[in-house]
Amino acid sequence: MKKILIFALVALMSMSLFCACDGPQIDGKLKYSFFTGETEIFPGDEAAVILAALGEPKAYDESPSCAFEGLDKVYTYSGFEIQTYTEGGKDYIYMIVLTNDLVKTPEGISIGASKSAVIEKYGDQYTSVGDNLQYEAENCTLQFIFRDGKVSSIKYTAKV
Amino acid sequence: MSFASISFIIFLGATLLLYYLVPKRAQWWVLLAASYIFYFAAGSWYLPFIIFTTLSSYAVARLMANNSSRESAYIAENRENMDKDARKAYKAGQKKKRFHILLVGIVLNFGILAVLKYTGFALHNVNALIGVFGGVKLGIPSLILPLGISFYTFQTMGYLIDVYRGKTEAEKNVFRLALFVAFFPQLVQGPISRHSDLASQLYAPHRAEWGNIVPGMIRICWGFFKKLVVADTVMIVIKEIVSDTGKYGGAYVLFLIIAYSVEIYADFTGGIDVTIGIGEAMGIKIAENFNRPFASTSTKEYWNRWHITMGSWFTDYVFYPLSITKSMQRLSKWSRAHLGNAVGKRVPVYTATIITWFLTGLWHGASWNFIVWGLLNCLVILISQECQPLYNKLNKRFPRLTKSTFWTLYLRAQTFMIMGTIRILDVYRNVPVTFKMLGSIFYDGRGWQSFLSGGMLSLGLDISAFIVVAVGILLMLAVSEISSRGDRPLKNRLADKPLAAFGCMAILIFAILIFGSYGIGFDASQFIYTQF
Amino acid sequence: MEKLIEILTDLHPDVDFATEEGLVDNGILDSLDIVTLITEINDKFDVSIPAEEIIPENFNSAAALMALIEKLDEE
Amino acid sequence: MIKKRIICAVSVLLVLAALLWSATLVLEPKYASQSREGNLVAEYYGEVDAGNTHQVLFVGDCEVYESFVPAVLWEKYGITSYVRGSAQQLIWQSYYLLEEMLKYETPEVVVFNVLSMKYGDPQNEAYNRMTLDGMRWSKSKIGAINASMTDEETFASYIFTLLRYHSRWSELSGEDFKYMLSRPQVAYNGYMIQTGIKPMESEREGDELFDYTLPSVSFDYLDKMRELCAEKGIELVLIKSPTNTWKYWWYDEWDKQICDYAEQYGLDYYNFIDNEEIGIDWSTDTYDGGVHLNVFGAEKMTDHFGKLLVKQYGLESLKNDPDIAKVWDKKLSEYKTAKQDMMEVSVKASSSRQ
Repeated sequence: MKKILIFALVALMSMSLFCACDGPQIDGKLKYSFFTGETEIFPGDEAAVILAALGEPKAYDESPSCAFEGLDKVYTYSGFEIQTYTEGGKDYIYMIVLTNDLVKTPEGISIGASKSAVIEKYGDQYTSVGDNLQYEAENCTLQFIFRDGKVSSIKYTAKV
Repeated sequence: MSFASISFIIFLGATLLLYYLVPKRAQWWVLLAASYIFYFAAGSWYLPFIIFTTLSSYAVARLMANNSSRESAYIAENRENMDKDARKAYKAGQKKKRFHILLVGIVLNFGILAVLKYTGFALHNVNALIGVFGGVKLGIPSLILPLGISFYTFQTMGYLIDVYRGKTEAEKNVFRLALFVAFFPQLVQGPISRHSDLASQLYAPHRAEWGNIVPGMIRICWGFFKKLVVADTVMIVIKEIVSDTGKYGGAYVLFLIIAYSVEIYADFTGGIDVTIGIGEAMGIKIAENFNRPFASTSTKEYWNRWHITMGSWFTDYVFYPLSITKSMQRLSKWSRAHLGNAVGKRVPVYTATIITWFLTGLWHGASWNFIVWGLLNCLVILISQECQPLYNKLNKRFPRLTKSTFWTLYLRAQTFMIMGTIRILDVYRNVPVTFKMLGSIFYDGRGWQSFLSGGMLSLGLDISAFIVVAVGILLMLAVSEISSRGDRPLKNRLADKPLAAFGCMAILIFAILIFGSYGIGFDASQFIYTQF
Repeated sequence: MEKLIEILTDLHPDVDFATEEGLVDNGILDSLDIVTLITEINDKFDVSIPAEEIIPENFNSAAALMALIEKLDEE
Repeated sequence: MIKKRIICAVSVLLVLAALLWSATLVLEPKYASQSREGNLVAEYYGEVDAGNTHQVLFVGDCEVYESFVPAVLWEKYGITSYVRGSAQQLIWQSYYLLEEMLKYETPEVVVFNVLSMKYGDPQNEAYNRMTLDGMRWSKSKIGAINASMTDEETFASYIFTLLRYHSRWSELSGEDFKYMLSRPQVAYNGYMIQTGIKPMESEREGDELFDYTLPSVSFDYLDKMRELCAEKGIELVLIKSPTNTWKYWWYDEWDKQICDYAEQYGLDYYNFIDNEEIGIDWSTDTYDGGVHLNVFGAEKMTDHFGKLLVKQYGLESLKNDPDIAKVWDKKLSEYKTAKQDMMEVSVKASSSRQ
């Protein structure tokens, strides 16, 4: 009887070896990201590494806040823009805006797509204003803005 | 409503005031009302669970008590026409009945705990198995886990077993039992009290006495000081180190071991200080849960000094019953016959120890981290048990050395480091990561280099914060040392001199308000902290 | 009684069990010792000590332990 | 025995209270060398205590306290005014500040800058603090706090600011002791002088928005502001300051909603963006690349607005009133000296940089 118990214990312990690989808290949370080349960008991530990987932007603008030192910065690349914000001395990705149809989201939507194409890829869990669609994820909101029935702008905004 | 919040302080003040203002007979009603308000504020969804535990335990204990009194009455009535054997057989029969009643109570209540706390964990493991063998993975429901359910369930089950064993009276008044189950100071984090110690104190009338209220308040302040000034400050460093396992290896892990030991000591003993202090201010003596744990010279001793009420719960209600069950004794006999006396003697003890520690680990949390943590503790205890003859020899060979203060300090440090090392299973994500990080102490030269070149100051605390923590640690050491010497606790000695007592409280409150890690400024996600 | 002292001395050779009256209270016997002890006693005296009897009062001295064994033997 | 205990308790309590009170004074941020905007809201009480009243009151965010110069309104038009602006002042804060001011005085015109209409939720704890901490306790302050608190904030930390600022103990500087009892003056009747020049270079416009509807809560407070003014017979004037950079972009869709509102309730609304009559030169009249006006831009804006006040609302010059003139001439000369000083400093700074 006790042998069975010990045996069971050993079995349990050995099971732990592969269970522990991803831990008991499996990350089942929905996150949206944007892929460009080799770089995957999650809104809310620290900006330094990503900006270094993306190389020299086509254009750069910055804007100070009302009273504080930190700057909001926008880096323009071909096909998309990245806006950052400053917190605790570090820059973080605040917004990714897709600006032309040379790039698309990992799910395959680009500027010019139709509303039904977006809903087909992203599902019907959206909120909408007029034609525009908004999807919520754990790390950001993803917005599709339409003009004349076609996507005219795609925006990832980090949840701060 | 966590202890360290303004609303709790106000709630506590109001409760105390009311407690001493109402007629003495009604005092325990105030406690019951306060406890339910406290629990309701924590989450209205929790109430049905604690009420179920209360009602089911009430019924089970009453049934057992009724059975007992029927038994005595029957025996008294039939004393003449029953011989000894008949009486014995009758008694055994009744006891078996009571045991079945007890079993129903225990299965019901631990069943709830198991389902709420461990379903997710169990399903994850099943899914992992399915993942290995292929198949459809199961959905994992998200269940609510009532606050303090592990603590109140254990305390209440202890009560049932004590009633069964005849160690305490079954409660006749269901509201009184409700108070015992839900007594708010110890609801969230223990201690796990025994019914025979605590219950009568809860219902007894208490006069407002200087000698209770003032030492109680000092202890509450001291608990908050430990928690807010030391524990929560150190927590910032711990979170940072754990957040980036790639960056913080080597010396950082060693530092983490020490930091986490300090954090959990200050946090847990601080919380218990608040609990016991509240009890004391009400004239209720709650069981001590710690006895200078870091002064332990061995792991076994450590577990007699750390989280005492939990340890003794497992010893009395799991370890002993388990190790003397018939099957365990049979196992012992069998192994004696087949494996020799030395092994046979150990089999029941070791089996029971391993199971007990497995359950202790599981009790701490539904994850493999805690189970491995429990089993490692068990391993250390069993190894040192086996090494006992070696120690004895050492004592004989070098009596001067082993009696010296140096040796004691060495053993304390060794115990501290062993326990600290095992304990970091609490903080890392999973078991492999923990072992990888422990390994990195020995090979991660980059981590050592970064740490030694001032990396400690890049963990989120500046030098002044470290100084505050250091002062806090010294204070804790001093208080613990002074308390262990006198005949009475330090706070009671302080209470003799009103000026010293109030002065001490004022200093603690001032220190907490200024140096405590609370509020927005300490939230790293707030940019204002760096901007002002 | 001698048989009992023998078992005890086997556990802790350096303790004088005839006189010591605080085996549990003074921390000489820990829970592991107690279980070992019970196993031995059950074996050698042919009794079975139930869980509710495992209280410090019954294990503090050899005499108390002997009394417990005798009581259980009688029942 | 009991007497002794009570005496001990009371005296220790008093000492503790005194200690905590002085700690609060030291630990509160002084906004002296950094984030000076934090002192703006409290400076108004200097006017109240001196018994000064005003013909025009401005409320709003940085677009008022960097765009309107009361000293210049006096110099050119003899109009008395006060700018109760603060950094990222949200509309409910503007409303409560106005409500508070109207308890002290009744101006002829109240001016509100509409940029903050775009925010419908509490935004940022740091800005909340800079606007709210400076208010004296009143029903208006309580209302403002309740309307502004973000999730992480507690009301208690506004009453006992030590709960908020205690962690500053490790970064105290001489400034914190120097300005413990009285804060440095940062503005001139609410106008903060900025003499730097950083031309607007970016041609960038605001992003397309998901939703252009201004939050309904903003209109609720605008309603309240309008009703408050109507009750007291005050003219409420809506304006949009001329600045318009990508981050604080003013969309045509928003403008239309404000225009509709103004029309519906018979209010005047002036959008000064692209108004050439003002004469703003974006290469010289901004200190931060077009987000805010500098003193040169602000004086032009003020001049233009003064004309409007006289023409449209018939505000009369008070220069003939000797009491008022005495006070305001002093204000004017203080402003001019300060402006001169700052210009010299910034000239020196820029020449030393070369």
